[in-house]
Amino acid sequence: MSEGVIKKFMYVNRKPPYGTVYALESLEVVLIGAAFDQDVSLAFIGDGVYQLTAGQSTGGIGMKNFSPTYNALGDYDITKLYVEKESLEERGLAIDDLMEVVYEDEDEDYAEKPSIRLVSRAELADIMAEQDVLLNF
Amino acid sequence: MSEGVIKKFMYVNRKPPYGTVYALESLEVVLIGAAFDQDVSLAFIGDGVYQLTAGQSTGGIGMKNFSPTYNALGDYDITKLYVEKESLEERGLAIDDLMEVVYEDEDEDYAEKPSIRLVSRAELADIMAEQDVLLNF
Amino acid sequence: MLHTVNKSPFERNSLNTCLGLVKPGSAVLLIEDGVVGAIKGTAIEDQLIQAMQSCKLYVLGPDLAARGLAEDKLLDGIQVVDYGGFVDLVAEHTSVQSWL
Amino acid sequence: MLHTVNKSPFERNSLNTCLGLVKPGSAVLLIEDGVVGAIKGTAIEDQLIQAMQSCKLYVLGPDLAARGLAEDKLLDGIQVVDYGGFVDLVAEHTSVQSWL
Amino acid sequence: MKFGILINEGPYQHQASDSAYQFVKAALEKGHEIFRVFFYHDGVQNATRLASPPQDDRNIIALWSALAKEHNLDLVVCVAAALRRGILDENEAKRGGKDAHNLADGFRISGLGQLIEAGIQSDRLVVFGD
Amino acid sequence: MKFGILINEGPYQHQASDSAYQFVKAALEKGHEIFRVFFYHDGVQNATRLASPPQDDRNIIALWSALAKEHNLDLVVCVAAALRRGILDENEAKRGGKDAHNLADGFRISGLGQLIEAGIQSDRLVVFGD
Repeated sequence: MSEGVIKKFMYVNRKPPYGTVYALESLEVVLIGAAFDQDVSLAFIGDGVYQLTAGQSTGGIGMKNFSPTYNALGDYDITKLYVEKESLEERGLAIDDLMEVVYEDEDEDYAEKPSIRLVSRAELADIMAEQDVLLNF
Repeated sequence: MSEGVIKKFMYVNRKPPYGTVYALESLEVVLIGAAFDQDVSLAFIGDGVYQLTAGQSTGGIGMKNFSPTYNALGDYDITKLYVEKESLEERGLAIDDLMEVVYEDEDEDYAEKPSIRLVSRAELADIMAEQDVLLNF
Repeated sequence: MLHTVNKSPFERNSLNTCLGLVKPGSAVLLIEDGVVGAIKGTAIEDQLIQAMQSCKLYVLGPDLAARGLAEDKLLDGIQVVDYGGFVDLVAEHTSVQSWL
Repeated sequence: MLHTVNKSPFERNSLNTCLGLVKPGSAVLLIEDGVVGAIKGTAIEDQLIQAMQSCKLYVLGPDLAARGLAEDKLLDGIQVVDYGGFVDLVAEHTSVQSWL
Repeated sequence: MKFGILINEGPYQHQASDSAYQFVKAALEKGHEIFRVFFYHDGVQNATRLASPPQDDRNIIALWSALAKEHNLDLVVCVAAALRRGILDENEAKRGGKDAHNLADGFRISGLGQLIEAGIQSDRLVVFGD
Repeated sequence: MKFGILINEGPYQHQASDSAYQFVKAALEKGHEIFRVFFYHDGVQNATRLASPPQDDRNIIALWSALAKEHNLDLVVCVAAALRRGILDENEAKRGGKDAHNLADGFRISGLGQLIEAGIQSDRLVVFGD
């Protein structure tokens, strides 16, 4: 179907979870898209960083907590979750406030490695500029 | 239907026209609400001030220009359109950039008077605090 | 008067606009995505501390929990309410302004 | 790279986030409610003048006209395009980032 | 106390309808009366009976229908907003020459006057939206 | 050049669908190809045939249907988003045991893979939303 073409896909996440559906439906595309063998990464910018906070508990608002799904991404070879450092800081958050998201590195005897990569705004700008397809939700 | 109760209704407008439907549908409620003989006012705060700009021309975006409707509000005894001064200034606008919206004052031999009242943030806060029902779109 | 704010103060100016128009003695309740403003150490912390000198600040607990923000992270002085508390706040104040 | 921004910079931080992440030589196109940022004398004027030192700034004319903002009010250096010009901008740049 | 509720957004896309539902449930539990829930703008999308959310997700529309039945709630959908967006009862479908209708149980379609009336008759009006 | 288009918002509430329509029309006039228009999130609401906007307003859904017919456009509605929000074709209505369907002419319901494919096959993907 993809005829051997490999493009760089980036999913740009900028909204908190639950207040709107974008975070959940973004994750649904990411999972489906995994079957296409493209070079996939996720960016969490601005309020998008709240999608990765640890300890989400949605019983009180009557919604499903979909945050465990981020940890399943590694099984689909989606291992690049870029989180903008400045966005965390502005929000009073640190990397420790986020979930641990890991993947098993096939090339290194399935060693567990972190999927979340803390990057500066300048680094993220460079990564973004390299993308072919940017999906914004 | 209203059994003689007169409440202060304020329609709070904070979004530019056309980018979203809120401005148009807010106007629809205001017009319907006019039949209920309540004490009605409209507030234009933040980007809501763009709803009143003069010279709106929507041919290029394929939408209906509904801005002339504001001038019909006077016929429905809706004569209080509060525009926050600070919001205009922040946006590089002055009162001259807005439409002229007028009404005929029955008590003064139908003299034409301006409906738009430029108020400071502090004055608007006072007016808001007096309202019974605030409708936000 | 009760003001509700349901937008993140980092992405939208709803809370800022609200705080510019609240009268002393009013209450502000953060709900939905608005709750993210309620924690310590954010870029808007000073603005909230200032606001609390004349108004009461509340945050909806269930929305806070959903976004993984523990109550021990809250800025001092902000009170947590549940939906029942939201209802009580509406009942206690004579009018409600929702800063959507 | 082409960046589009469709939100008012006075109510949302989309444009601000965009300008923090654009690389020199990129283009930024303001559309829909985003066009209101393009005029002279606003609170974000300096930020745009600064941005134009390394990027090109465009605004969608039909959206500007709809909001009653005449082209003579535009900040110097911002270019007006129509939908055809929007299409050309997309074609000229190798990727598009929509700051929704 | 008597509450009126206004919902401006559709289900799922925004939390507005969920928040309103939780608020109304809590208000009823505290013995308050809900004068009316009015659905405006995309809020009218809360009234389609054709939605089938995933099994593991909440069904917002069914929740409203059930709450309305249990507490005899008046759920009113704005007719102008509904026609614009394709929410129809049998009657409106017939009038508009449409071959199907989709209004869910427990909702009724009516005019914007019902919203103003809710503002007048209720002790408080609470707005949920985006 | 080949363009893919993604629309994340419903008609009327946001300008997204209008902007996308104007963009697609301009692209076709310039001789570009539209690989696919994909409707996701509330964007699926652009595909109901039950909408009847006021006479003096544009009918966004009819505009898309007409453009699709004229230029043989592939208008694809995400099945998961559509089921969640009550947009159904005859087939999905049957499968879900629903008594009506509402998909407009010229649209088809399919999976999210169609969006990824549009990203791969198109030279550019342009997103319209809120």
